[in-house]
Amino acid sequence: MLTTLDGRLGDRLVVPAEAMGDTIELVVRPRDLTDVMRTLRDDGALRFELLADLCGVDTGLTMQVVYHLWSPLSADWVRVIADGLSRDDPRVPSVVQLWPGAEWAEREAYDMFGIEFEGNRDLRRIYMPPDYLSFPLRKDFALADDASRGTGAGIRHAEQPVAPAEVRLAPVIRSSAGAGAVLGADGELLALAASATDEAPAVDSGEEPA
Amino acid sequence: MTTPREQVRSLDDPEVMVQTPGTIYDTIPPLTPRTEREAEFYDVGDGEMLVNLGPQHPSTHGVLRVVLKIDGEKIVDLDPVMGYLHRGVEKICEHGDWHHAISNTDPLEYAASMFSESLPVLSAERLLELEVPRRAEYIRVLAWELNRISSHALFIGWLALDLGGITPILYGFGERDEIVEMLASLTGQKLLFNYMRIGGVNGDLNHDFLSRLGDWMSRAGARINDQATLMNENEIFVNRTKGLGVVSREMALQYGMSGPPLRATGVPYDVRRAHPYSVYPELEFDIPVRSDGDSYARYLLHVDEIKQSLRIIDQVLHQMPDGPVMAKLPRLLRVPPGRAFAALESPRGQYAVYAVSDGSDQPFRFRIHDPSFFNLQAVVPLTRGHLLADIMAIMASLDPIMGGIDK
Amino acid sequence: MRTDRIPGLAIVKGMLFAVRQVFRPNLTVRYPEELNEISPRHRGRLILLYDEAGTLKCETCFQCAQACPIECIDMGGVDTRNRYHVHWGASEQYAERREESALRRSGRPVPDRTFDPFEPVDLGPLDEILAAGKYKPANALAMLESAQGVYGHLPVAALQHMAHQTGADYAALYGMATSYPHLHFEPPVGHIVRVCRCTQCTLLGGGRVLAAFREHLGTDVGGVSPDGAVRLDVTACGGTSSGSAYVEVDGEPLPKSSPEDAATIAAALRANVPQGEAA
Amino acid sequence: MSAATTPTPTPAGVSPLGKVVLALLAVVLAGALAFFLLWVTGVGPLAVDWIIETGDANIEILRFIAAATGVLLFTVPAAFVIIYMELKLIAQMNLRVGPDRTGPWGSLASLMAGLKVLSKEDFTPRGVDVPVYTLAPAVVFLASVMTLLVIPFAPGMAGYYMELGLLYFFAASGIGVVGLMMAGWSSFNKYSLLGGIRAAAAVISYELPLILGTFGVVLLAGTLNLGQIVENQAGWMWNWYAFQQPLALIIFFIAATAEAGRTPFDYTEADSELVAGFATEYSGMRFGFFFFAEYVNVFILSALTVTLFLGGYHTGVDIDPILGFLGVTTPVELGNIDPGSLGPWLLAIPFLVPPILVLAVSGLIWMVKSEWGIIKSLVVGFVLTNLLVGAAVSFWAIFSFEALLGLLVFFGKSFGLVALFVLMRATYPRVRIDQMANFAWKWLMPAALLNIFVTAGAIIIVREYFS
Repeated sequence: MLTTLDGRLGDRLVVPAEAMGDTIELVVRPRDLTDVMRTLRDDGALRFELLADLCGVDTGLTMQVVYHLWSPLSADWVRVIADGLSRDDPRVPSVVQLWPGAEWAEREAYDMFGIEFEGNRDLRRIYMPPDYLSFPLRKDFALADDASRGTGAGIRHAEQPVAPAEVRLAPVIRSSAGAGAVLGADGELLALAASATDEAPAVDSGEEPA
Repeated sequence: MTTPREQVRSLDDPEVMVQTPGTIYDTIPPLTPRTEREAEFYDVGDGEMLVNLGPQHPSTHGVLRVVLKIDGEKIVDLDPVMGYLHRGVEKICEHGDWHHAISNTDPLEYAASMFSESLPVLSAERLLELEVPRRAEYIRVLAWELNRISSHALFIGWLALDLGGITPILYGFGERDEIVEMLASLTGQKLLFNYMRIGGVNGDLNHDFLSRLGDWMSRAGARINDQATLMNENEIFVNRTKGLGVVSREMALQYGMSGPPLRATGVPYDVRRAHPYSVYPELEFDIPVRSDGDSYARYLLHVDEIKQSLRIIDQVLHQMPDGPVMAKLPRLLRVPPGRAFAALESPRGQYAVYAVSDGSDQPFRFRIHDPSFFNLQAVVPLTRGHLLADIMAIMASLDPIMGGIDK
Repeated sequence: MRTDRIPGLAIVKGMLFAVRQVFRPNLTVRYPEELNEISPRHRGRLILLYDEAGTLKCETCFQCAQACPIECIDMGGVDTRNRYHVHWGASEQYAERREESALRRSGRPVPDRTFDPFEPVDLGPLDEILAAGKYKPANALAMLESAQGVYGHLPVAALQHMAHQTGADYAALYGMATSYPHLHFEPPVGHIVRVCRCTQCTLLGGGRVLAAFREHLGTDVGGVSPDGAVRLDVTACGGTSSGSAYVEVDGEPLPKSSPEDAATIAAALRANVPQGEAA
Repeated sequence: MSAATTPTPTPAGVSPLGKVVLALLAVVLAGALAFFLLWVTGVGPLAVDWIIETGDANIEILRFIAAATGVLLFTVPAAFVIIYMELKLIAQMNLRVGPDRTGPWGSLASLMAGLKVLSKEDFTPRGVDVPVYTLAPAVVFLASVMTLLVIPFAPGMAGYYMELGLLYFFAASGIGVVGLMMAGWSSFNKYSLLGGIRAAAAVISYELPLILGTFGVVLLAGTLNLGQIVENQAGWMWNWYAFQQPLALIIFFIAATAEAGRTPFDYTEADSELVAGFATEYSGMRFGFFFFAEYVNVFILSALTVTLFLGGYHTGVDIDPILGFLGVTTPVELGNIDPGSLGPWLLAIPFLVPPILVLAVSGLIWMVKSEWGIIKSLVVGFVLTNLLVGAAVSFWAIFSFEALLGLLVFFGKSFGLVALFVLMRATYPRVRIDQMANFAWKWLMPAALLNIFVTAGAIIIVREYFS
């Protein structure tokens, strides 16, 4: 299955497909997400019909949207990671046309991370009340009482877009091609190696605390 | 920093409801539509009426509000509103260590909490590449299958209750209480067991549990057969459920449904066979599949699955090996960095978790995939055009649990 | 028998079945008369253990509050040495609208009656100390010491504000504060008398000296004399006692000590006479 | 006798009991005074004669008023009994115990429910059309209670022997639906609105089969007077119309369940869909009226089924020839012993006979059961004699007063049918409203018409060729 995936999608993969335990991982740029998904679903040899899961991930530096697919032909899940979304305006084409079941999952990702899914007709908050202003699952949304993981200045009101002094950033995209992040001694992100795509903003982490 | 209360008044605030001079046909809630779907839903044609089904309603399996646009008795359109049970479990799991995640995910699928609490356990073990002792694996399968039978017994009861029958729910609770008392003697709790541990289970089988299990096995499933005699061929029940909420194979796959609703359409997708975990490969049991995908097929599927679970329990009890029930773990558990997608077959479908670890003792991202979340989505296309009484039958047959949906 | 061919038969079969159920034994456990036997491994009982002497086996050390995964343990009580009232509450989720949902917070300027027993403290200097320590729980000890330098002792409000700001668990700071002898929770007092209790000093008569002090100062170890002038405490001489039990008054060790001296010193200190003349 | 001395000023703060006693005292004094005045002035006797005379003239009205109040007062305990029976029966069917704390075996559970409902506050929500809202429960309850007037409970005991009894019955029960609609519409709640409109839809589709179902019986009986219909079913069991009109009985029973809103047709207050249907906004005694009306409806419809089809108060066993054979004439006379002639012995009977009987019976028991002590056999003997005497007296009463037997039989049958209603509630799911309407129009109506046609044909053939 690994080879067929590489064959079909070769050019559009940021990192060659990689098997991790019982899942095959593909990292894809957001703009060519739609046709990667279409080939995965419609291609005769792949037939990934069941959208097992769709979720947003905030890696502290970039936003990701992770899709898990299942196909009767392969024993492994396929995990498609649309990486490199900017943190202040994450945009991804929606897969509602391919899987109508993704509508609520995308609504939840929007509600929790603020990821805009273009093409989803009903992108509104699913859990939070309509007049809720912030996105709770983002890394800069500090739980009110857990200051150690949040910013140093104790309670940070969620709305203020203040860059955190030492947000514990440790995105882990560990893959053999060395694209993974290099971790500092106590979990500080020192550098995001080659895998970060061109759009990803260059962020040097040693910023002054606000 | 916070906006003073007067300016931004939340719409859940009772004053908002009181001040707006609403007549019976006023739109609910009088807010500007945010998306075109909402705009299309909230403009009420002539003769149509918006009715709130829930959140406090006798048959919404938890706290779910469905805004129905009805024309007389026929449902024109519906818009489920969720979030009433939202506790932010994923955020809390990110701020507690891996052991905390077990207790936090316990109350997600409260009717079968043995499954939802296994999420962090399976994902951590997969990331740690931890080898769980075989006796612990067998005890886990035993606990899972017992919990599955109790959850199915409840499902059959709720389905009948939503259609108006009183007796099946009490037989269902009779069966469930027996099983749950037995699990209480094993795990210590009756609803939220908190029994699974990373690397094994909390305690070994004890005499009290085994004697109750032996006693129960002799008349296992007796109450459920009682329910079946009351419901299987009962014309009224059959008319109310046959050919209702028909889910085609493509629609089920496209909506990401899993578990009984998916298997009722002919797709033999059961995580225990599709992605074997624990010791399921060594047990032989078959996956009941039906093809006509309506509520009646889903109901019959649950009855078949209970028989399969009984078969599994028999095999597990015969092949139960000896040995420890907990693997050796460091006191401060630091899960190696990586990503894992661990799935297991819960009574309602594929319960999965996408756990990302950054090497610290806390999960970096703990995404919970709840089957009812995807199954409930199918209610919207299924119920359009049906009658008000049908929405109960269809929703009951999809068996949503709001704890898992709202996370 | 095949019941689906004749339309009404299945319904009648169901009704006859229901009538037969009337004669089967009931499942109900009639609670007050019959009791469901609880399995030995039952974890449903929330009980606070008592030891054989009947005293509560809990010294509000907050370990359970810290370990509770859903942080729902709300504990109030007095410290084992009966010194001050302690409160640790549950955290809130997404507490964006703080005013409404922040009643049971710890250490936050919130009018919560469980905070009344201990007096608020000016947290200004403490914030500078915290900023200097970069809010890192790793250098908590330095911060505690400088806090004691500023306030003379470790007030509860300071300890909790520090716990909150650095995010370290209150239990950790509490544990650290109580394990170092030079850190005090009690407000500073005029004089401090410390008697060494190591085996060597006890053999040299330390026990009798301490008994004399206890008797003359009218307080037990760790307490303050009734007029609030002198505090009696224990210390460890580290083997430097020369000939007699090691006694230290306001930090300076006495050349020799005996029960009689103890009486005079105690009287002198209570009369608030500078230590020099008394010796 | 001057006016009674003014009552001494009661001390301030007299206890409530004191107030009650004083009030009673005042009433008694006033009554005595009035009676004395009437007697003295000679007006009294005239007034009494006048009352008796007018009474004779319109005894009918008096009797009707007495019957109506009797019926009204009878319905509430009947509803209590039915509620208790339903609670207990459904619980037993679900392998549960049911109410068993209030009163022996929980028998006072329904009474307590009634008192609780009485004590709850009658809350009128905002936006409600108040006059219609308050009247609705009264209309529903009265509609179901008025119908009891014409049902013959026992040979002489029917509220009112009306010539058009059956027509009156259906007219009165038709008003009930108007009450439901009023409740549904006026309580400014979408669910009640739906419930009310569903009730209207249901009645339209089930009233017709209900009435047409009874035509067969009316054709056979030739009259609408329920008393007469029951009389025609006297004698052996097969004289009952159920055996001559089996199809009509089935149609009638199914339509009756829909009329009473019982499962499988309880969509008017379908709790899983419409929360509580038309009664959502009601609380306190108003809800109590709806609640009782439903159970009284169940009792009435089963009573009507018994009257029309199951031979009302007839036992179904023609005992006259048997009694004739035994030489026992009803009502049973105790021979022609003239009690007066016994003289002093008359006093002895109540004191001597019981102990002799008890000693005889317990002596018998003592001999049979050797291991029992004297005291034990005495006690058992006492209990047994009481039972025997009780049975003898009641047996005599049943056969001497026809009404008593009739009452027992009638209530036996009615409560049997109510038990059938309860059994259906326990085992059936709810029918969807369109399925219910289809069933009514496509199945019940044609069957009822067919039944009428066949009965009419049979009557003509019988009258033409056999008589």
